[in-house]
Amino acid sequence: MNEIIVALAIGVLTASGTWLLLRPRTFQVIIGLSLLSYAVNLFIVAMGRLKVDAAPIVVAGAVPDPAAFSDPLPQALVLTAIVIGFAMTALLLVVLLAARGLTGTDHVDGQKDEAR
Amino acid sequence: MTSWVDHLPVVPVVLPLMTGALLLLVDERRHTFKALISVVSLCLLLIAAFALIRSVDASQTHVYRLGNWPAPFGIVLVADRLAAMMVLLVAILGMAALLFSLARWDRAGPRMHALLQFLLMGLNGAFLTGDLFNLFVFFELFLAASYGLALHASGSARVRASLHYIVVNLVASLLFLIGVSLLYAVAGTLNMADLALRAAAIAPQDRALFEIGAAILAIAFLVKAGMWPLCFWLPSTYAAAAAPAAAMFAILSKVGIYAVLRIWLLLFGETSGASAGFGAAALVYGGLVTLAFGAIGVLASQHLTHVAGFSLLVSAGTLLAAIGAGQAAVTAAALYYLVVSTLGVSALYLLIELVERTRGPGADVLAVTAEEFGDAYAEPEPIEETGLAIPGAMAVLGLSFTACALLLAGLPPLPGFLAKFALLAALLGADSVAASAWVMLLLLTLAGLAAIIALGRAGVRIFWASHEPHIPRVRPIEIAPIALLLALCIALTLQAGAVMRYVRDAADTLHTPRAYIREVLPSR
Amino acid sequence: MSHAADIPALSALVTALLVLAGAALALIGSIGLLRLKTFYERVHAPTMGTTLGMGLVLIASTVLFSVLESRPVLHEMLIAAFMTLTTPVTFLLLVRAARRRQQTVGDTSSVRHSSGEPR
Amino acid sequence: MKKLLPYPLLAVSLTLVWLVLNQSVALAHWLLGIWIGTAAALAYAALRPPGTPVRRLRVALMLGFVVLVDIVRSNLAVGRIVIHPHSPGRRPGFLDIPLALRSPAGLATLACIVTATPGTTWAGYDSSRRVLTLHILDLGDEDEWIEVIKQRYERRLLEIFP
Amino acid sequence: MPDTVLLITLLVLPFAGSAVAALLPVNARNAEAWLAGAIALVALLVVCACFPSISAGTVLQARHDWLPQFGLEFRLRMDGFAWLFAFLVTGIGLLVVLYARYYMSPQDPVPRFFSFLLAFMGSMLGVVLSGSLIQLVFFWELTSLFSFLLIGYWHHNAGAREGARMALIITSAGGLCLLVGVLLIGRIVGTYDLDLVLAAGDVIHASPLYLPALILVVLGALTKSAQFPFHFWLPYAMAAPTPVSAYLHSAAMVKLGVFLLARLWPALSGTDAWIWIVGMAGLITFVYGAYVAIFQHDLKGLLAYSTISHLGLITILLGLNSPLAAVAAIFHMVNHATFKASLFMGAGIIDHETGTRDIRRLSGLVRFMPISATLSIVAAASMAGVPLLNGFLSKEMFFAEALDVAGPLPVVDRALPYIAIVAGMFSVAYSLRFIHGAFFGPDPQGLPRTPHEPPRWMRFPIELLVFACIAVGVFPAHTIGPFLDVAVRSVLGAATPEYSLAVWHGFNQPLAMSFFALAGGAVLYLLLQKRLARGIEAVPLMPGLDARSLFDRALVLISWRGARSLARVLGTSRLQPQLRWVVVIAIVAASWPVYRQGLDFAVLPAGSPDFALAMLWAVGMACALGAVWQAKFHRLAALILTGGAGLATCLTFVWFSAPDLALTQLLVEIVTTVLILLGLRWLPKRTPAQWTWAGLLRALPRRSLDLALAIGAGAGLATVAYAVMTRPPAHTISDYFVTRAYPEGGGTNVVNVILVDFRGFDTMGEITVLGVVAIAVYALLRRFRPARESVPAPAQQRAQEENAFRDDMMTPLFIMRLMFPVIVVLALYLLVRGHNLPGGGFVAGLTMAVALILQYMAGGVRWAEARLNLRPVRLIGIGLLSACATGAGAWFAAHPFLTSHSAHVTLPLLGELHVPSAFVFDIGVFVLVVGATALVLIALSHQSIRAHRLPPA
Amino acid sequence: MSAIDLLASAITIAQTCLALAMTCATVRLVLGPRAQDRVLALDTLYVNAMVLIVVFGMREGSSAYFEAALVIGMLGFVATAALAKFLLRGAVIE
Ligand code: NA
Ligand code: NA
Repeated sequence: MNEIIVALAIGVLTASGTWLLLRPRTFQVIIGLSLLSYAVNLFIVAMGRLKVDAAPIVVAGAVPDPAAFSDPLPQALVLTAIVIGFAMTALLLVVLLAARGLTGTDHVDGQKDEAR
Repeated sequence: MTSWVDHLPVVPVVLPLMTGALLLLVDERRHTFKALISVVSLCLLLIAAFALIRSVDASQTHVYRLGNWPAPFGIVLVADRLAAMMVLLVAILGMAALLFSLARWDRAGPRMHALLQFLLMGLNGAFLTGDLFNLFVFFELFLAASYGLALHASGSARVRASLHYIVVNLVASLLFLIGVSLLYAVAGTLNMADLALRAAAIAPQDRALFEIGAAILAIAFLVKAGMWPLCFWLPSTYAAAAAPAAAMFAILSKVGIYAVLRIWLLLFGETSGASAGFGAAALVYGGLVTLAFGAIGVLASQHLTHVAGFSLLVSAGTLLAAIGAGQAAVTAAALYYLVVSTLGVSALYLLIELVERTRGPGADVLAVTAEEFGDAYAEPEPIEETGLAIPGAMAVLGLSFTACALLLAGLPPLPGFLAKFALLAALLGADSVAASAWVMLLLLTLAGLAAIIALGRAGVRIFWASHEPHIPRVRPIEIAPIALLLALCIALTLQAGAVMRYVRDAADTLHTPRAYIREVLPSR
Repeated sequence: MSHAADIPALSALVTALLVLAGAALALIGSIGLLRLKTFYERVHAPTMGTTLGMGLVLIASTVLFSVLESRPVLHEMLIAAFMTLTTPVTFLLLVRAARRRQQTVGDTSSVRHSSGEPR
Repeated sequence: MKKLLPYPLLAVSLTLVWLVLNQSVALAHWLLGIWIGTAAALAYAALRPPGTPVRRLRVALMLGFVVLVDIVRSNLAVGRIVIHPHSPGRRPGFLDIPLALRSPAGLATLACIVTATPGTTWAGYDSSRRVLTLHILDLGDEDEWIEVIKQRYERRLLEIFP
Repeated sequence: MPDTVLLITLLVLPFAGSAVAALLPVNARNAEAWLAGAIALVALLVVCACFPSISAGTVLQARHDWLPQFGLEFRLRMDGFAWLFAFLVTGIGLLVVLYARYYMSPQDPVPRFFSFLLAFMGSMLGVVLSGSLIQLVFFWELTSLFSFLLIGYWHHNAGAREGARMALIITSAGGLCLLVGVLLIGRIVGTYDLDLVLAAGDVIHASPLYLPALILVVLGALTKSAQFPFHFWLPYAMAAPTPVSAYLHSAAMVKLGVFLLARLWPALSGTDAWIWIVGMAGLITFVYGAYVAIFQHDLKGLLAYSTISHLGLITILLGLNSPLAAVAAIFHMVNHATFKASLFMGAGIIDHETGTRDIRRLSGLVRFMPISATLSIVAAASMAGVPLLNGFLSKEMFFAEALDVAGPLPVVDRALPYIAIVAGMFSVAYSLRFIHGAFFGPDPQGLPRTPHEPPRWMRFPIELLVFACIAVGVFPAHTIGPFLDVAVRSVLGAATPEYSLAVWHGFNQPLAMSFFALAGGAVLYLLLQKRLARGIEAVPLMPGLDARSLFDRALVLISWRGARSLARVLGTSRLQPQLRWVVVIAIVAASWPVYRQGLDFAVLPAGSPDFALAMLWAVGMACALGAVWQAKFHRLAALILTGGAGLATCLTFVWFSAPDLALTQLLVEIVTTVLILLGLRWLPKRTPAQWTWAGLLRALPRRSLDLALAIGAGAGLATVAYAVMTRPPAHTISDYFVTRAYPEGGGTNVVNVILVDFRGFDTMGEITVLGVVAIAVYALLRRFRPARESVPAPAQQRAQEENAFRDDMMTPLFIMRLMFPVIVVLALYLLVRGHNLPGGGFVAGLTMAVALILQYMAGGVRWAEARLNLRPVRLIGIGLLSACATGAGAWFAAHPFLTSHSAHVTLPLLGELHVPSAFVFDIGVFVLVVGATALVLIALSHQSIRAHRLPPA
Repeated sequence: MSAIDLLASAITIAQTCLALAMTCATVRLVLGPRAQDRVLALDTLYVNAMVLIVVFGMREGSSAYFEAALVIGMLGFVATAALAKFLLRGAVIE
């Protein structure tokens, strides 16, 4: 049943992120991308299936049973994804600041048109 | 792991990484020293790439198991003919861009040399890796470096275009992650060869999920490759970028093509069970629409930089449609075409900067203040040196421009013609010719005509119609890389047979994934 | 909770009570955040969770893990210590910001001041 | 020595933090902890903090106990207010308290105490007038509050951080 | 000399000469001419040297592998027909070079001229000698290119530019058609080899692809030979220097079209389609060109239309499906080349010596330049078909053929002789116009220059050509006879008919037609005198549609306006539509497999839902939706709400056994919040716009679409996630990691062992990304320029006194500073334990960066930098280098990059320590992350203090 | 009802309480009305989350989650303090 909650969470985060992504203001876009990356991170973890109380930390010396642990590989992937996502957020932020400074507006197309 | 040749596959990744890191330790103002390091490193990279291509061509596919972990558990680098060829192409373009930038671009903003090295690292990694998630990492790496290079020297146009570029590619990266993780969820592996093995054995009830994963992954690749309608960011971003950056970008879209080619043939090749050929139609029709759109864009472009950008779309469309045809002969021709069009567009981007220098040097560079940040470094001033006006500069530029135009329009004597011929001959050489092949024949022809019209228009305007002939001040080091690229093109015409033999072998390898799988996973 | 099968009843009881009390305090604090009328009043409520609520739960954790691992497990106390040390930073800045914003916006809420208006 | 170990108390505390974090008193951790504690204290020194002599640890312990009791008491009091927020006698408001305490460390500790006890919040300090402003959830008798702050906390703080 | 050497010499010589010519100095007029002349002469001699073999019936060959994979070899092949053309190309080329030496002014940059001319000659020879159709197209396109460059030689002249561009577009479009046609022929025959294709006429005729192939090939030929309706480029190409016109537009390039038709005659002709297409095009062109030529006032324009007409004549002959007509066609090709080249040169001499080519201004030149005038008169007479000149002979053959044509449409067959006579009259008329207009009548008035005879050697080429006209005209069988014979035989092979090259065939119908045409033409010219004297530009009876303006308009419409509006419709330069496309395509791509085969939901045994988790996600979703709602006008609120959603995500990681993720997510969350806060200051104030019904309605369709897309994306991803989560796990490679993490990776935290060991390569790439981004950010911020209204300090700061602020910050500063060493300890703790428990280099680095940024927050940039001397860029470099060096260390143990190894160190007191290389790698990660994060944050913080120093934008 | 069951139920109830507490904070977070309210609510959310993680660790008997709690405890304030400073000064770093 927890699966349904997580699926819903992924869905709502994705929908919110997608909506914001399609908005015209740079700040909306960056928030949208943040929400989308939460959704994607959850999605990747979900791809390893959900397990409670199964942190992939083995006991030194014992022979571990892989089935008793949550899948560590998606977790490692998410870690990489988080780091890269962080870097990209920083870059995007600075680019949108620079765009704002150079074009005088925070519209994604660098135009002053408020109607869009 | 006994001889140094065994380590060759990792050199194209590690060498630029070390160089880039080293360059970060060198003081910002020591331009000559940095240039020296970069040039030496690129020479080494060229040597390594040559060695790799010779070794791969002579013996067999190199599989390099990083961390000494066996595949499919650890990450492997797989240097086959295709990968080696792409690596060599990267090194060549890198050398051209570097030499060109030494004239002045490397001083238009901080750390350009390092960014270029990281770009090379990312590209080489992407071409060499045999692991899907590692491919993602290298995609991000070269994208990150390309963002840096696209923004190099700042300015309104660059920032605006880069904003679009970055946002679209960030979305594509998210799709990449979704695709990769979905494939992992269904198939349980990230190694491409292993994935290819398991693809055939996917349970019927899981197959839809597997295909969804692949489809989403493909979208991520196609955004980079520049398939319509995912490609609108491309011409404007590349047009805004500094010339050497744009010259490197000519190969960025080819990474998307490469990824599609590699993964599609591995996962959905003829031997991959129920999903064989999945998405071929999408590739073909998408490619054809892209081809048409690129041709229209070429015609509709006022600035040469946009002509170049849309030419990239033309080549992307051509390649995608060719890949979708799913025949080794066509793929071989497509690979030849890929090399040619990359060299051509790259040379054109470099050239445009020189021929449009009539606005006076440094105009683009000085778009923003030279205000310094922090106290550690002084702002590198964009240098207003105007170079030696070499005699006959205009003639040389005109000749180079003509050569680029011939390349892009697919006219003789440059290899664009042979590439186009090979593609069409391969398409028409099949036993039965698909309707899409006829459409492609038509579109390719029209695209060639569009290129002639657009480049003719631009060339006449630039070289013939200027009333007071402004002799641009051009330095030999700026001409040299263009000449290098064009000389390579001529060599590709003269040595067409040998090159085509190589790409044909590469295509055959791609179309028989069993061999690839056996190299990567010898136990299975 | 299979890992706690051999925990003594008394420890279990103490832990349970501590956890419940701590969680209840945190809940009441958060309810206060919701129910109190002005910002200055609301500032007070969450500190129930940040101090005693958190403290009780951390003690419960300390007890539980010390019993489970048969040795003093104290590292939860670090959380308590550093929470106490760092919470004022946010609160000081936040209340000052609220007062500044009140001045600039001219928002005079129904706060009585015993000795003159805030500066 | 002063240069090598400018903040011995801090270094010791950080060493303890290290040990607690690692939940180990093995020799290796001791050595590593001492090294890291010293290094971190040196890092602190780089920030050029004001000298903070600390005296009378006994008083400090006493203060801690008093604060603990006050936290429990005020938690209960605030809990009651949250449950009945509209009780007629309650009167929230700001309160100015003149302070003798000047040491930054002392003021910081006072801030921690005031923040940690629900019902009181630090609302500002004026160094020129040496007046502390608090916001109090249930003001009641203002003088009593001033007395509490000055007698229970400030007196002891003055002893600890002269 | 062996064939191969001869042929290769013949082909390479002009190109080599071209390259040398390009390198000569600008003013080396004589050297250029000598070089070009020598090249042409040698080439001509080589051609002559080939004749003995050719006349013996051998076909000279040279082969070289080119693209064997696609059946393409580089094959030179010289048969009689090729020989004849090679002779024309080199012979006339030589004469043109000689002529050009005198024609070109000393001011002209002749290296370019001679270089292009020689390259053109090479390309012509390439076409003529091609033994493979693809190779033929290859050189064909080259001739287009060099003719473009030659026409545009005087590019300061707008007419030259436009003429060149038009010629380029039309001829290369034709070239592209030809390429496709040739490809089709290749598909039909299975080879591009000329000999095999020529032998496969029946196969080609039978193929369903015959008609498209024919049309495409003919399109190539017609465009090149300026045949209707592609004729209009040729008159505009007259902007070229006259030697170019003489060479390209009479003797050589325009002949390529008819050359091709003749070359492929055995393979393609013989069908009704051939007659219809080729014959009709030729007929229309023949008449039309001749008629329009009469009314040209420019000597070169007249010659151009005359050329069009004569090429039309040749095309008709080729299109008649009659071998005898083909013979006539080949004969006329040669004849036309000789008289037309000499006429062009004559026109050039007039232009050169008088300064104009306008017939209306010229007159009576025969008295000023009698020799030149005589030569021109003879050549023009040949053009008109006067007996005893070569033009007469081939025209007679045409008249004879016109009389017994057997085409598919009897009406046309019967009309053809009359049409031929009419067109013959026209050609007499324009020839008369040329002669009478320029050389006779009163002395010219007001010419730019006083006319006189040209230099001796400038006239020499004309003399030679005119001599040829006469010689062939009088003694055809003894002059052109043998050469024509080998040419005809090599084209027609066994189908070669009996033909006779006599001057006199008795009084017959063709002769009568000739005289009729001559007389009629003279009468026509007399009748037109009045009209021509008025100097009207327009051509009578021709509708005002000028092909050139039509072409220009079509070109602008298609290639510019149309393309632009299409590009606007199909593309966009705005971000939102692009992103919409990406989302749409992603949804479609993901739905496609589901549409094809459905989506199975395997049902796992349902556990009970976790109430707390559900509540947590109620919180998370509320925050996400709140962020959506607030992001437009309340950025801070949106940021805070996003933080809430991030926290829910982080707790979910805790819930589902991913402690490392929770930790990392938290730290990234904190740093990102600070980062965005640092940026918020530079964004413009947002005030909600006036809400109106109209605005809402306008936005409604767009927003509905976006809403649908958002819901579609969300629902799609949720469904896929659910479908995956509810099915049993695949047999994954992870088991390997879990079982080997400790024994082989040396760590108990499997995730960390994956990161630094199993997949350390990923991590290396990932930290490089971080470093690169930091560098990019730093570079961009170095040139950051804030918007004008963001430059002044924020309102809050202006409203506050410094002292009050210092009091406000005093206590937070104290605590934040005190936290510095504590957080450092925490960071090191996270670093050291990462291999076994949650933590690791990345988390530790972020923690360390937070410690640093806290100090910046507490005291400001200047305060912090006075105390902490950070060199973030250097840290990034060091971090990368050390991580990389750790990986490369394995090389010394002959292991692959990144192979982990443990250093076992025995220390006093501590005993044996083992330090895995993965840990050293992690330290590199740590250093880099500290550097990169700090660089980004600090670079951003610096903008505040920089902004005040900036001059207003 | 054994001691273990008691503890288990207590932990479940505590988790629920904390989740409810987070919900309350979220309502304030969404409603505002002013930025300071939202920052305060976020701070509360952080603390509640930290306590929830500790309780979660108790439920699993695992100290793997301790670091997450510790990081919130020691560094969570950085985000909210930055927000507060932004409110106070209009800039986080001057
Ligand atoms: Na308080
Ligand atoms: Na880790």
